[in-house]
Amino acid sequence: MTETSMQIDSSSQNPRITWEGCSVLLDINDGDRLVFARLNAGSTLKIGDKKCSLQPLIDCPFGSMFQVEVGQKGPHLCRIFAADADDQTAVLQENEEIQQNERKDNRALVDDNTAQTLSFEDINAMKREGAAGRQIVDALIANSSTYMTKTAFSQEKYKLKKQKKYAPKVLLRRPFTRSISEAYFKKYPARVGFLRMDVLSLLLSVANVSAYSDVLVVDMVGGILTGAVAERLGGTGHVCNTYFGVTPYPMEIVRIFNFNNEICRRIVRFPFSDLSLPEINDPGHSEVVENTMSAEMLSNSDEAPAPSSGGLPKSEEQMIQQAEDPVNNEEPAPSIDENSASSVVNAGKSQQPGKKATKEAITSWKQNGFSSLIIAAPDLDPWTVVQELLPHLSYSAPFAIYHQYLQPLASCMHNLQTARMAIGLQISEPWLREYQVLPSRTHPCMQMSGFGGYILNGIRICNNEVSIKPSSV
Amino acid sequence: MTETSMQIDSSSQNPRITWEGCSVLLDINDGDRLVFARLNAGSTLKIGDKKCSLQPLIDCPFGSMFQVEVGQKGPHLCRIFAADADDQTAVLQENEEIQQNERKDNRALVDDNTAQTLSFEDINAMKREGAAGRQIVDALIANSSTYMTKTAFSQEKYKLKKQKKYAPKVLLRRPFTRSISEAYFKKYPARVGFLRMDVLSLLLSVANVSAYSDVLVVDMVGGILTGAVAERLGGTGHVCNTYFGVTPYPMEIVRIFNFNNEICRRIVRFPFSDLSLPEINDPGHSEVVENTMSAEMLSNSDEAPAPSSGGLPKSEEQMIQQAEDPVNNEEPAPSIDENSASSVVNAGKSQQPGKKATKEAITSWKQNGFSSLIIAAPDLDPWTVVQELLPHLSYSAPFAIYHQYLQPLASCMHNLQTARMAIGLQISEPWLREYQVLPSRTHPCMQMSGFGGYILNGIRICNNEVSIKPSSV
Amino acid sequence: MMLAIDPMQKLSFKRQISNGDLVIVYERHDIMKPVKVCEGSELQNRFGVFKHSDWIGRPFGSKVLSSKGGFVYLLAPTPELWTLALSHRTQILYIADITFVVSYLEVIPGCLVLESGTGSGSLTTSLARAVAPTGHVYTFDFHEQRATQAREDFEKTGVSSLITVGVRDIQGEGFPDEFCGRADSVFLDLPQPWLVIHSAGKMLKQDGVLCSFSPCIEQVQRSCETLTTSFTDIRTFEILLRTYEVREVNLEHGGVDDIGSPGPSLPCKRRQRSRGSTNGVEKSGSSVPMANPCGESRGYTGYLTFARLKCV
Amino acid sequence: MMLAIDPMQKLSFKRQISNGDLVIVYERHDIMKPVKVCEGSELQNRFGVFKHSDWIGRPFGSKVLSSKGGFVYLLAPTPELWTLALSHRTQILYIADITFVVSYLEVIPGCLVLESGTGSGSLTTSLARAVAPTGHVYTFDFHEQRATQAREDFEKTGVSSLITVGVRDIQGEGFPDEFCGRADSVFLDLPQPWLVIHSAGKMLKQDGVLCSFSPCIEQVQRSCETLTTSFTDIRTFEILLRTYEVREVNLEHGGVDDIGSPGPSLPCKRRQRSRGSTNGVEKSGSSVPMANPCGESRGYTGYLTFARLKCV
Repeated sequence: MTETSMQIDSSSQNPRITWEGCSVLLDINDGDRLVFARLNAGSTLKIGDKKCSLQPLIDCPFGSMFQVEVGQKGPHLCRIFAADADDQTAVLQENEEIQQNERKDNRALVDDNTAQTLSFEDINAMKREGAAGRQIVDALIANSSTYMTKTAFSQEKYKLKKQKKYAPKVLLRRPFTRSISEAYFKKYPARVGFLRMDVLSLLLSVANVSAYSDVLVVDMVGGILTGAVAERLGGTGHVCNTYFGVTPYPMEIVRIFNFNNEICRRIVRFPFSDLSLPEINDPGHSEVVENTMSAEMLSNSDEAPAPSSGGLPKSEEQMIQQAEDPVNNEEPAPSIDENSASSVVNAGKSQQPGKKATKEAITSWKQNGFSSLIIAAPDLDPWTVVQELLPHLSYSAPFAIYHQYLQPLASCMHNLQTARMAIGLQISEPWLREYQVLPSRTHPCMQMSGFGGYILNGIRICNNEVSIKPSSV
Repeated sequence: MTETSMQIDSSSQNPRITWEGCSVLLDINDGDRLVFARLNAGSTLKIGDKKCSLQPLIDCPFGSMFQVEVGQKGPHLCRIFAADADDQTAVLQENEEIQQNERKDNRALVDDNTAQTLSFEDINAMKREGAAGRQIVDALIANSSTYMTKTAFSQEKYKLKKQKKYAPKVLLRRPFTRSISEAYFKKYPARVGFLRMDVLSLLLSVANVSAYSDVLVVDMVGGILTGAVAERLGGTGHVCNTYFGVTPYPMEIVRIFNFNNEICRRIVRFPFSDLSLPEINDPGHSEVVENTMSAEMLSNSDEAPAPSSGGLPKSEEQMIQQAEDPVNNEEPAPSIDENSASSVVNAGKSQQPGKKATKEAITSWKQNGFSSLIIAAPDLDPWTVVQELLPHLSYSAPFAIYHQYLQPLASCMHNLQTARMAIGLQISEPWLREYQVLPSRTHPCMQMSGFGGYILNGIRICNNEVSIKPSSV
Repeated sequence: MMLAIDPMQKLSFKRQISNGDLVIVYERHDIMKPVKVCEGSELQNRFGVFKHSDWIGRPFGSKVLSSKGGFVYLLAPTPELWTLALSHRTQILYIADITFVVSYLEVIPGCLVLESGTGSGSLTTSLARAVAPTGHVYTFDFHEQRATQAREDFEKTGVSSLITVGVRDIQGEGFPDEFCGRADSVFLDLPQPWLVIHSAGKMLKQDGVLCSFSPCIEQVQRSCETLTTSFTDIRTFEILLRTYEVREVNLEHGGVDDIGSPGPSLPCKRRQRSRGSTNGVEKSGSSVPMANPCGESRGYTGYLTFARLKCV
Repeated sequence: MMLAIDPMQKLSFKRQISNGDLVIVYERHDIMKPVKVCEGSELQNRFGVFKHSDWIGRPFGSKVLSSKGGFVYLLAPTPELWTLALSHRTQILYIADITFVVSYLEVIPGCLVLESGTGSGSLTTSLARAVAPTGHVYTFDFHEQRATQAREDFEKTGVSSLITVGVRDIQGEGFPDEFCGRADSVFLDLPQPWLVIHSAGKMLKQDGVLCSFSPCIEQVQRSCETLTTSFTDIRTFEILLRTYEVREVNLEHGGVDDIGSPGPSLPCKRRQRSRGSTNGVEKSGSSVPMANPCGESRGYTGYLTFARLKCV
């Protein structure tokens, strides 16, 4: 049972190989574009000016690399193998050796890109004749009068630039929390409330998300939190996605994970008011009974502004539709010859995640409490939310709150301390830094995400010091 | 005129060589202890169990290294020269070469420090016979049964440890803003309001402190800000140190700089109320007139709690006394055999910095405005302070506010924006990281000051858009 | 039981401390200690003497009193609390690093993960949580005694069914052949990781991920050089956790802690301006909880280099 | 004049913009442009056409209107504004680096400072401010055209009496012998700084300080190795500036920017608890200005290595 079989429907299916209908992340030209797609016979992807079928990507191992080739059947994606891809590395390493000596003279170099004798028409002619992207790149190099005068480093840069344009590469990536979260943060950060991948990971850890847990979540970050928790639970326990008011929060990102039916079944939703209805047989925690939602609150919820004309999803159907939207939205045309990906069709054969929680389940949670609580609601005041939810958390259970601003978490922490509701309280801010490690050119990356948000975490305590004795239960 | 002659009284004196009565920073054992002292014939310093005269440090170049030797005249500080000090470096470099191979085996090493055959009594006997610290260290090494089995790296560590104990080194440092600020932040951070050296530097830069400037400062950080500004002005312009209420804020740190009379003369103090008294001939800036302090405020000031029994300085005299106090206070006995430095005598021959500003000067500043404004008042609300002071700043002049907390600066920035009092507003937080750079062992230092405070800076603008025309002046 | 591998053991309002349970005795956020509850035993600390028998039957998360009236909290163990409690015994990987490694290695339930060395077992425990209930972590250490200690710890915390501890010089011998092509992820915390990269590559499934933790940049440089042969997507990160303290601060009267400055005498009453330009100006002052970064933050832990096995 | 080397020129409520003055035309905190005021000239930008003649006689710091009613501010130049304005033309050292270098090099009025290369002249200007009014900065660049541009800039900003720009291959030839033992501080921004360290040591006075700026750690490693021969107190730093944005945030009703979530419907009225434990609980909600770090911060600029010439 060491095989990672949780994320597919048929247990005989190798999860490291794509299948028809599976969701994938396509990394085009080394992160220039990131596209989520579903692999179907009919799905296509537009790369540059070419529309390619995604069919060749089915039944390939994740991690495979493809290149656009223009053959007799028109442009198509063709798998390239590690051995072929190696030459690039070789060139790079060769570079390093002479890099040092060149530093001094590089300064005099002027690259005005005027030395190309191959015309636009020549290139088009080659394309019409069905030349492969590589061949065009080679021709461009051969016809550049300055190429040979460039430093090896500049030559490599030139080659890569032309390669990206004429022979774009597509890397087939498996959608994990890691890759989905990285892709959203890079291309569409507002959709996930600026929640960075390492911050999301920290939420899962400090909230002790583990097999068989019933994790209460407030996910106003597009479903990335719900998906990440479900991935960790692997078809055990429950992701208990609650919401205030009558409309569930959208969670379209969950559809990008290749969750099997068992995992989907364990993602449930319910309005917070369901938890708060008075319960007679509720022995262990009188606080909860005290905290039931008043009728005032319920009516208040009904008065909540209806989703605006901005097109917030009202039904499951709409949400699934929207699930593919980010693919288009997150395409800010990285280079002028790139257009947005064609929309891909949703296979839709798997069970819907996010069914409404059953009455029995809710009753059980009310009696037993949840094992963890995670709140990612960038627009809500954390204290307002946590004081409602915390009473439903089991004693000694951990909770974690994500927020974009420090001050609301500072107030929240102060209030939790003052009300003696929790211990082990800590506000933290992960600081992630990536490095460029290359011979003679090692340093931290210039661009970094200066900000990934703050986390407040702690552990709920039982304050009924003397009253709760074994005999009293 | 390129000689750095600003910091001494006699222009024939080389500022890179100490003189009788000059203030110095003594770095004992590579930063283990930092002591500010004044060099006089009678001043002494206790190192370990030995009391040494500081006399040998007079007329030596800054940067000189001294070692405690026990000769016939008893323990004394003896200057050591670069050539002698070099052997240490040599050992270290030798180390590196074998470092890599050792990594693997280092793990098995146990150092229980029990293998020393030289007894405590033996060492004392050597001391009585007047053995130099170096000789004791050599004897200890020769008598350690495990020394030869140690890795070269461990040998070096052992030697350094013994050297620090038996042959402590004293480095003579010139007190600049850099060294004073670093020393205070390291040993006595609360005294300077946790203002780190790089943050202080940034305050000076963004406030454009430059020759001939009249810089308005609120210095509630012990005088480090006043001293740093005075150092930059070099005897031109004025450091205009203002305070609320009737008692000037202490600025004992200014005494540590070796300021000459000219520089001291240009550090002046006055209560803020002096600036706010109504002035009839005050054409350019009606705002200032509007903002005069009310009688209510003045009486309020008088009611300010008198300095508590904690000994807050009431007079100049007391403050000078206190100037030497930090030397003692900042000695948290780094190692058990170290006692605090003996108090050093204040030469007191130079002009007092911080005289009261003359009426004429205040009148001129009221009419012309200050060239810069810097506020370092960690206990005050920045907005409360800046709204009083900003009207006295010339149009287009920059200001900078240091604070320990982010939220008060956020409110202050918002208010300045809303009131359209300033532009170019920015809150920033410098993040300083030190590296260990050693062959095969390069990485950021483990310990760092996680926090040096926040700065809000901006530029005052003139809002009298149309009213102020050339003709109206 | 740290992990609810038996779903019956999971936290609930009704779950009470029983004889034989492992509890984390929490004094302060930085002082806590794992204790096995044993009917007749006592715990003694600076707050007094605590009888274990007083604990039995109370819910986890309870505050319990000592003979002297001092108190502690009894918490259910989690990998994070365990790591914090452990940090007094040995050098550990930090929570932010552990967390990032588990996510970036794409460890999910059912995975087979290889680790060397075991060290304090702190990362191992978090890996076990992530592969539960069906995966497994095989961890190796050079030192017999460290392996033994780790096995005891895993037994105590109830995660031993998910972890196998081996004694092996991975740097010298590589991983055992039996794991060839079976590992989803490999984690290395070794002084010369480049010596094991070839072996790690053989163990990994296609597209599997490797992580190497190194304190010095020279180790990273050498590892990255070696990785280029059969790995792709080579990325090096550093992660730090900045923690904040929260205090109630009252600025207008110059409060906070007295740091040696005289109480200032600014007027409390803000004067009204006649100009309209001050409309919307925020009212300042009054006591507010405020956060600022803790001064004594850990400034550096190490470099994390990740790489993905190339697809053939 | 950027620096008030002539005390008569310094800012004052009475100081007005004159024909020939250099002003910084400020559009936004990240858009500004240096302009020489010239009676008959006009400035055209996206806000319209501004007549220089309208500016003359106004105080620095004034808001001025265009023909279309758009506006800009006219500011007196400072090294920081100049650096910001310059950043559109060329790669520059960042303000935090510049600031740290000037302080850590112990540059004070009267100092003689050597610099190579001149680059954009941004650091040079800050060094000039620090040595004024009696010191001098000698700066060298390999490129004739960069030196010429720098000289023009220093002329324009009025700091040229404090700075001498030389054209010289410092890396190849070292600093000119005439500065032997005369420099208080030396700054190097060169690809192979280790080639110049010996020469820099000869230029420095005893106990003088050197700084080398390098983007790659390998350059730092090599420099530090070379420095050990005749320098002491060798320390390497990195400094970054984290900047914060301030926005008015109203959380209780789920405001800020709509980021695609439906407006939540939490009750606005906080319910009162009957327990005493909630005493002292902070009231949340209502619109408050809040700061959070700008997302697009510069994550790295370079390493700064400092060293002090050993005393003989």
